Order: sequence, then C-alpha cells, then structure tokens
Amino acid sequence: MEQTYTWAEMMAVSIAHEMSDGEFGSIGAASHIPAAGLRLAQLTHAPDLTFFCGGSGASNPKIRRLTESSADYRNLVTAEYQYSLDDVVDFETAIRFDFAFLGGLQIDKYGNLNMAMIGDWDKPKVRGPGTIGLIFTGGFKSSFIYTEHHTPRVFVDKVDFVSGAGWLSGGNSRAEVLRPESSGPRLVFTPLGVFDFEPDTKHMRLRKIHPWTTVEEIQAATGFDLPVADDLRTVTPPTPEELHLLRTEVDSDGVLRRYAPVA
Amino acid sequence: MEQTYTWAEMMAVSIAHEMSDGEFGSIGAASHIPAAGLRLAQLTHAPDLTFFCGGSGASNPKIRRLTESSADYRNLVTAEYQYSLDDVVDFETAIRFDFAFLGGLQIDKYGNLNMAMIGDWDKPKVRGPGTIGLIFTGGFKSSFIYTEHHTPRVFVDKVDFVSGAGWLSGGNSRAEVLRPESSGPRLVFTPLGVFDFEPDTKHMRLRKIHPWTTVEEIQAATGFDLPVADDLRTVTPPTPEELHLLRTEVDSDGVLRRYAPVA
Amino acid sequence: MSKVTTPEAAVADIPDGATIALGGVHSHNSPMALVNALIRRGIKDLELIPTPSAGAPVDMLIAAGCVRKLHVSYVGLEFLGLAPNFRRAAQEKTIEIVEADEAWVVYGFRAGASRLPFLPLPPLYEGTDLPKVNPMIRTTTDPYTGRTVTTIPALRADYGLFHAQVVDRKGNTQVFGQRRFEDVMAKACDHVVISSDEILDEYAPAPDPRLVSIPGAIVERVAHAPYGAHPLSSPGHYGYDRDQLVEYRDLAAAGETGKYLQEYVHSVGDHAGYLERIGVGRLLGLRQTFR
Amino acid sequence: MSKVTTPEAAVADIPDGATIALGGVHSHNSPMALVNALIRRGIKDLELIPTPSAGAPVDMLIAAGCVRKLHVSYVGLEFLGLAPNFRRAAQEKTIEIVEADEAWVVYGFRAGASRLPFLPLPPLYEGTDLPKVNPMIRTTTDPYTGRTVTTIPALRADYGLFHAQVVDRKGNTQVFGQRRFEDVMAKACDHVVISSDEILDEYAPAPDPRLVSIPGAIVERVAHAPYGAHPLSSPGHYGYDRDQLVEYRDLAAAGETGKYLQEYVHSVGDHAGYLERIGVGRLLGLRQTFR
Repeated sequence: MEQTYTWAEMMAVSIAHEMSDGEFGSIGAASHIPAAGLRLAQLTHAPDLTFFCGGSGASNPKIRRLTESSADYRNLVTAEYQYSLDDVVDFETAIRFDFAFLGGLQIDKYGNLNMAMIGDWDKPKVRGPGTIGLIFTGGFKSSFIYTEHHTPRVFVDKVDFVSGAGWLSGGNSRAEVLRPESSGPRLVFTPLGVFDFEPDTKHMRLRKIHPWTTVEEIQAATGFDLPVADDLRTVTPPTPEELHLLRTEVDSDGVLRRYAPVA
Repeated sequence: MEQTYTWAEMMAVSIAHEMSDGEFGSIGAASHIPAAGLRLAQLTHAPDLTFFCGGSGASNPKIRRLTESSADYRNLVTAEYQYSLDDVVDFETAIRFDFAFLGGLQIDKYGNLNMAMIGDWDKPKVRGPGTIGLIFTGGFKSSFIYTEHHTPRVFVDKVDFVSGAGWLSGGNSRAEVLRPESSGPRLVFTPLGVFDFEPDTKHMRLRKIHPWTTVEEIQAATGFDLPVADDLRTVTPPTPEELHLLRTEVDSDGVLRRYAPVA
Repeated sequence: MSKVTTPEAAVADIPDGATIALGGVHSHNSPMALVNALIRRGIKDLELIPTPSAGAPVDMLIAAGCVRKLHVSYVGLEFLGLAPNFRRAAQEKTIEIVEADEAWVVYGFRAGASRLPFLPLPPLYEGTDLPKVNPMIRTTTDPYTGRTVTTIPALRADYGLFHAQVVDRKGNTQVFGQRRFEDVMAKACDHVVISSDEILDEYAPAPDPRLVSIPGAIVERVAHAPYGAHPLSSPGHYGYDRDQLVEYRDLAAAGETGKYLQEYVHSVGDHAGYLERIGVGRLLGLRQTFR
Repeated sequence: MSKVTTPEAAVADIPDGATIALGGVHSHNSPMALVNALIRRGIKDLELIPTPSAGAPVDMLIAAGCVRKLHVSYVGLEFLGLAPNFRRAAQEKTIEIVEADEAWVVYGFRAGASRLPFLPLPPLYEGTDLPKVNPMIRTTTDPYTGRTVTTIPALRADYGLFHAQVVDRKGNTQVFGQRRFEDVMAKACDHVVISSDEILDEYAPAPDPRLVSIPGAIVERVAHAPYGAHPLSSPGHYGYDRDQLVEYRDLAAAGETGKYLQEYVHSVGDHAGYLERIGVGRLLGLRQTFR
C-alpha cells in the first residue's frame, strides 16, 4: 500500500499518543509539530489536556490552521485564556506545568539541552539563539524533548553548554541540585522514533521506531551508544481517522503535509 | 448671604485648588472627598492630572456619580485603564506616584500615620483596621494627608504606632532611613483647613483656614502646638462655577451635599 | 470532565487548620456562599490571608470562631466603619495577628505564585513600627551592593476561595471588577475553588480570552452560586446590599453577631436556602445595569 | 497635552550609550519604525534588553553597528533559522554578550518595575552552565532557612520602545496580541515611547479599560506609525511580510545586510518614505481579517 502521510504527520501522531488527559503543559517557538500533536490528542483521547502555545499568549488555541510561528496572534483569538509572560514564568518556576516541549542545538545522552553555543563560550564555533526557557527544566514536573533533526551533531555524548538540565550526569545527580518535585525529561520525539530514559542510569534509550527506519539507522544517526528498550516496537502508522482529524481540524492548510514522506 | 455649600464640598474644592496639572497619584478606600477634588481639578485647571481610584482598578473614572466605596466597580466602567494591584504596588515601590491621599487613626506633628492601633501593640486600646498601603509613604514622591475628623485624638503629638513614615522625628531624620527621591507629606487637608510642613523642622503648620473657623478653634482641635504660616489666609468659598461642576459632573447624586454646612 | 459543583460540596473537605487565601475587595466580590458554607460546617483554626482590603467575611469568620491566625493588611467595613469582631478579637487576643500590610500580601503572594524563596524590598518598612512587631520582616545581604536589605517571606495557601461572575466548566474564570490579583493569589494556592454567579453553557461562544482572569488549568472546583457574593457586590451583576451590611455592622457592634449568623447561615441548610431567606424581590432590587 | 509625534521625533534625543528595552515577540509587534529611525540616526553603543524572544530588529541593530551590549535570552528568526548578524557578532566578539534567558529578562524586569534591589530564585540555574559565564548570577542567604539561594539583578532601562495597535493622545495603549509583558517592561523604564498603527480620535468612545495594556501616565511619547511594525506583524492589523523577512534573512546570511539597510532604511528619509518604498499594494496584501 502506498504511504499517504509525511514524517511530520507521523511525528505529530506519535506525540498525540503519548499525551495524558488532564495534563497541563506548554510549547515554545517554532513548535508546530508538537502543537499539532497536542491538538490531535485533545480531539481524541485527551479532551482535558491543556497547553500554552508559545509566544502567542493562547491557552488551548482551536485555530484549525497550524501557524508556522507559535507566537502568531491568530492562535490567541481562538483561545480559552490569554496568559501573560508572568503566568508562564510563575508556572515554570513553581513546578505547575506537567510538561513542556523543549529542543536544543545539542541534546546529550542524559537529555541535557544546549541552545547557547557549539564550542567554548569564550570562543564559540556556532553561536546559538540562546537559552530562553531552558533553565525551567528545573521547574517543570517533567519535560518532553523534541527535534526535527536526528543527527549525530544534535545527539551528542555531552553538550558543550548546559542551557537546560536534563538528568545531568545520570543516576541521582539531578536530584542533588534541583528540587525533587521536578523530574528530568520523560520522552524524546524525533523523526525516527520515540525514546525514553532508563529508570536507574537515566540514559536515553530507544522505545519506538517509526515505520521507515531501523534500529541500526537510528544508532548511526545518534552520537552515543543507544540502549534499546526490551519492549521495543514499530509505531503503527496514523489511522485514517487520525489523518482526517489532523487535516481538517488541526492543520487544514496542510503545513505538515508539505514535509517529505519519510525522514 | 446664606451659605449654599457643605464643608465636604469646600474641602473637595480646597483639594482641587492644590492639585497640579500633569501629576499622577492615587487615593485609597472611602476617599470620596479627595476623589471629588481630583475630578474637579481635572475638569478645571488640571486636565492631565491622573489618579488611580482605590480598590476599583479605575484610572481616571468619569462616572459623574460619587461612590461611597472607591472600590465600586462602576468607577471602572468609565475609566481609561484598568490597573492591577501589581501596577499599584509597582508604582508605589518604584517612586512613580507623584502623590497619594492617605489618612490615619492618628496623625502626628511630623505627619506620621497610624492605622494599626491606639495603645500598645501588645495591649491595644483600640485596634485599627491595619496599615494597608501606608508603608508606601516611603515609595511615593510625596503624599497628601486627608481626614474628615479634625480632633485632638486624631492630631496627636506622637503616633502610638508608625504605620506610615511621615517626616519621622522631623529635620533630616526621614532621609536617613528612606530613599531621598521619596519625600514626606506635602499638605494635610481637614474640614478646618489646609496645612503644610515647615521646610526645616518638618513640623505641621497651618496655611489656610476654611471660612467657618478660626486659628484658635483649629489649635484647640489639634493635640500639639500648631505653628501658623506667615502668609496664612482664609480660603475663598467655592465659586458658583465650581459648585455647578461639582454637582453636575462629579457628584450628581449629591453625596457631598448631604454633609453639614460647617464642620 | 466538569469541575462544577455546589458551594457546600466545594468546601466540604477543607480541613480544620487550613491556610486560606480569600478574595474580594471591601464590599465587593468575596465568595460569601463559600464563607457561609465554612461557617455552617463549624470549621476551626483557619489561617486566613485575605486580599489587602478585607471586610465583612473576615469579620464573620472571626465571630464564628473559625479563625486561629489572621494576616492583617486592612480589615474593616470601609464606609461603614471598623470591623467589630476583628477589633474585639485583636484587643482580647483571641486570634493571632500577623501585623502586615499591602506590600506583605501583594509581594508575598507574588513571590508565592512563583515559589520564590523570599522577597527583598527597597527601604519602605524602614522608619515604621511593623518590623518591631512582625518577626518575619527580616534582612539579608544584597549580593550586588553588599548592603543590608529588608525581606518578607513568600506567601502560599492551601486553598484559595474566590468569587467570579462567569466561569466555564473547565474553570476558566471571568472576574468583571477589580482586576488581576485573584489570579496572582490563585497561583499561590495548592487548591483553587471559584464560586460563580453563572456557569457558561458548554456550547456558548467562548468569551474574549483577554477577559478571562484565571485559567481553568489551575482551578480545581467551580461552585455554582447565583448571588454568591451577597450581601457584597458582584461587579456587573449586582450591587452590595447596603441594608444587610448595616444590619450586620449594627449587630456586630452590639456583640450580637450570633443573631446574624443564626438568621442567615445556621438556620438555612445551604446557599439555595440562603437565597430563599433573602427573597426574590430583595435580590432583584440589587441588580445594577452599569457595564 | 498630546504626546503624539513622529517616529523620528520620538527617538531623536535618545543618546548614544543608552540602555533600551525593546518590545516584540519573534516576528510580531516590534516597533520597527522606531528601530529604523535609530539606525538612520547612526546611534551607537546601545545596551539592548529585548523581550525573551527577540528577532529581526535586534539582528538589524547589530548589523548597523548600534549595539555595544546585548542581553541574550533568544535572538533568532524563529521559523527562518538563526539570526546571522547576531551569530557573527557573538562569534567574533564584536558585541558584549550577557548570557541570559527568559528568567533573567522576565524576573529581572519584574524586579526592575518595582525597583526591588534584586531577586532570589529557587533552584533553576543550578546544574546549568549559565552562572559560570554570567557573573551577575550570584547568591545570598535566605533569612528564613539559612540556605544559600541564587539571585539575579533587577533590570531597568533608560528607554522602552514598544509597538501597539491603538493609542490615545494621553498614551493609553492597546496591544491586541501577546499580552502583558510590555506593561512590565514599560514600568521598568525611565522613558516609555510607543509607536502605534492608529491614534484614537480624541472624541471616539473610550475603549474597554480592561483592554488597555499600558497606562498613559507612564507613557512619554506616542509615535504615530501606520504599519509601524512592518515587516513584522501587528496583531489584529496585519500579518508579517514573509517575503521581506526571507529577503532580510538571505542578505544577512550572505553578509550583505548593508544592502537591505540601504534599500529600506538609509535611502528613505523617514517612516513615511519607508511606506512609499514598500508600496500600497504590498501593505494592503498583509491585512488579515482575524479578530
């Protein structure tokens, strides 16, 4: 059978499947894939999932258009509540968000994130945009990591600069410096699959593979040795119902349909 | 000629006369006389005077009804801006307000204010409502004191409890503990007249007398020796134009008209 | 999942000894139906942190013996004078008083909303007597200047009780009047309970999101309480019941608050009974068209 | 007294070396007419504190040589990638970088808005590398627990430059989009300048006061700047000009930002000239009906 969906649509569906009803979270800039996944989850199994949509001030936008800028004010007009940046930092600091979707120029094997620079701070090879909300990984109940680029340059053994604390150096190292109510990252979503963190070592590991790839390809795209979960499985492609909802209620302009079929 | 105004109307007019165009201030609870004075000033010589109206959230209400509660939301509906308590404390702390209208159970000769209790804190004779915004006398550029009760029990030699710092113990004592950009009280408005503070000693002194009283009566109503300004004068009664504006544009329900003719 | 319930059910599990943040400014917009339900339950030993301008509900809770500790910024009846039961309790030391003020409550809750450890202030308390009687007004070192600065603690409450005009089933709350401190207080509470005059129909058009004051995500329960602020005002819906407030003030001043509580709280079973006691004519007489 | 003036006059006396708080989030709602006027003047040595999500205007000011010091939370072009001039200046050390983040900017301005001496935080920076490269992230003693806590300084700016949709002659400012941080930043500035697409007619009905974002009392000047956020969006009025942003990004990436600045800033005399250069058809093509 011909494949009739793109990797971005698959990724949105993978994200939707992992969302729990009743949770409260946020997404950042240029996060249209997580936005689509969260909205799809609301329309399926998680009607009481709530999310703050980046710089727009929109809580639970119902726009039906996926905007390339999450800060697009058109999200706001269809929202339930207009939050302020005060709300955002209050919730981020007070451990009120169940999750946030976060990314990085570099992501390491313990889920630490770097958005500041590649190389030394004093002599950066590549200057990144900056840490923005990443220190709040110490103020979320937990977080999800998300990237559109699964390469060895993104998934590194150790980040050059810790903008956001993941599980730090693994084991109990995180709880020694941050509040215990704030856990490290739960899952990592990439075009190739879904990853979690091994409960004791807190090392990132492969849990679900997207249909077009293999364990070997994913390992080759990752800059550190990647353990594999015992219950590893290949993700079921989006159902016709999911694609219908995605294309009519979430992304009627087809932003995600313009991605390539496979990553 | 028959007197055709009340002492509360006279007091509102006295307040209006002392207001400067372009200043920015606030009033507190149950402050309908200052509210009327400020609105009258806006309608006469001070169109760019701005004030925050107590607990209502209303900046520059234009209600035409004087509400007995300054927190009445009807002020808000006719306002230019809905401020938050965040705004209020920000402006109060950052020395942004040119003035505030403040009162006290006790007011002493240096303009210190007490709203907490008469007697010892450990054994209060009369418990007052509490300090509310009075510590912000240390965060206004200056302040106006206002009371509807000019008696020796209100105007005391020394307050039993300093809720709000006036000129403290006079002279330079205030500048030694508070920020120099924040001055002590400028004027005191009572039913009997208008008072200022002697520039060097910072002792309260009589500056203007309302038409129905005398220096001697005012001294008798004051619990400390009251100096008199060299240019002491009796206040001119409200003009017909002022009374017309007051009764049609500021207080159309006649709240101030229900006070007694003289205090 | 709907969060909507009755005023009585909404506060049924608040335990004795809880710390409560209480909404409302002077004679306006306090969650009276929730306060009445707490009094009717005979709740005890509350630590109460009202808004900086607190009025009749605090005085009633004191009279009913519900309060152990009170943060005092202002507790009074505004244009109706001092709060008699608060005054007596303070003079007779039957409740513990935290000698506080607007800065304590507003900055305290602001710090609590973000779980900041404490808050340093520029010179404000200096020169006043508050630090002498409030041992939680302290000092630390400013690491940028080396100078000593005054600090206040962050405030948090177990429960936040607030009144609103319209709330949807998810708890998205519209407060039409004095704005945007209920939101900060709510953020500083572990559990947020809103009483509301109206519950938005599930299929009604959503309100302008800029007019929603508290996000549903942090609201746990919504008590449907028509006229739920009575005898206080509910901005845009009804004015305060001046006659009943005067009745309260006069009974309280005479040391007979019990008569008021018997008439309006204990002798009725719930908020629905309270409204019947007040009567249709009187309630409709409070409607105010001024929006 | 009207505060209304032109974009050029509104920024004419901002001196070299000033600290500037700059509004706008990503591709939305920055005061571009004011930024262009500053670049045209050849202003130098600015200390720039943008919102936590800064974009093209910061990159342009860097390219034009106006910036000495930059507080970096996020400087990028969001869906169009990295900010080329910021990236080069940071890599080549031609500007001083304060390695900051959202907490630094938001809590910093919040503290600055009330002139708090500094702000203590719960554990957040702990475990990250920011304190290693930002010497203003410090510690002090929590006087309530005795523990050491991390602190950041209060932020204030000499001038705050913000864009709005509608402003009245007294400066009461309506921002239709992302809400309520411009207001906090404005409170932390000595001088506030607003550019606005529209100036409210003096005799027009007053807007709902709940929708006014910044009070006129703290606004010093209002620059009437129709399409004053172009090529960024102005919420409710027009979308961002994606083609021009791509043109900017491509020229900037190629090291040819000067061509862009020559075309759109230096070769036109003022904002009116800028709009003529863009042309009516293109501007009207950006109108968005979505309110």
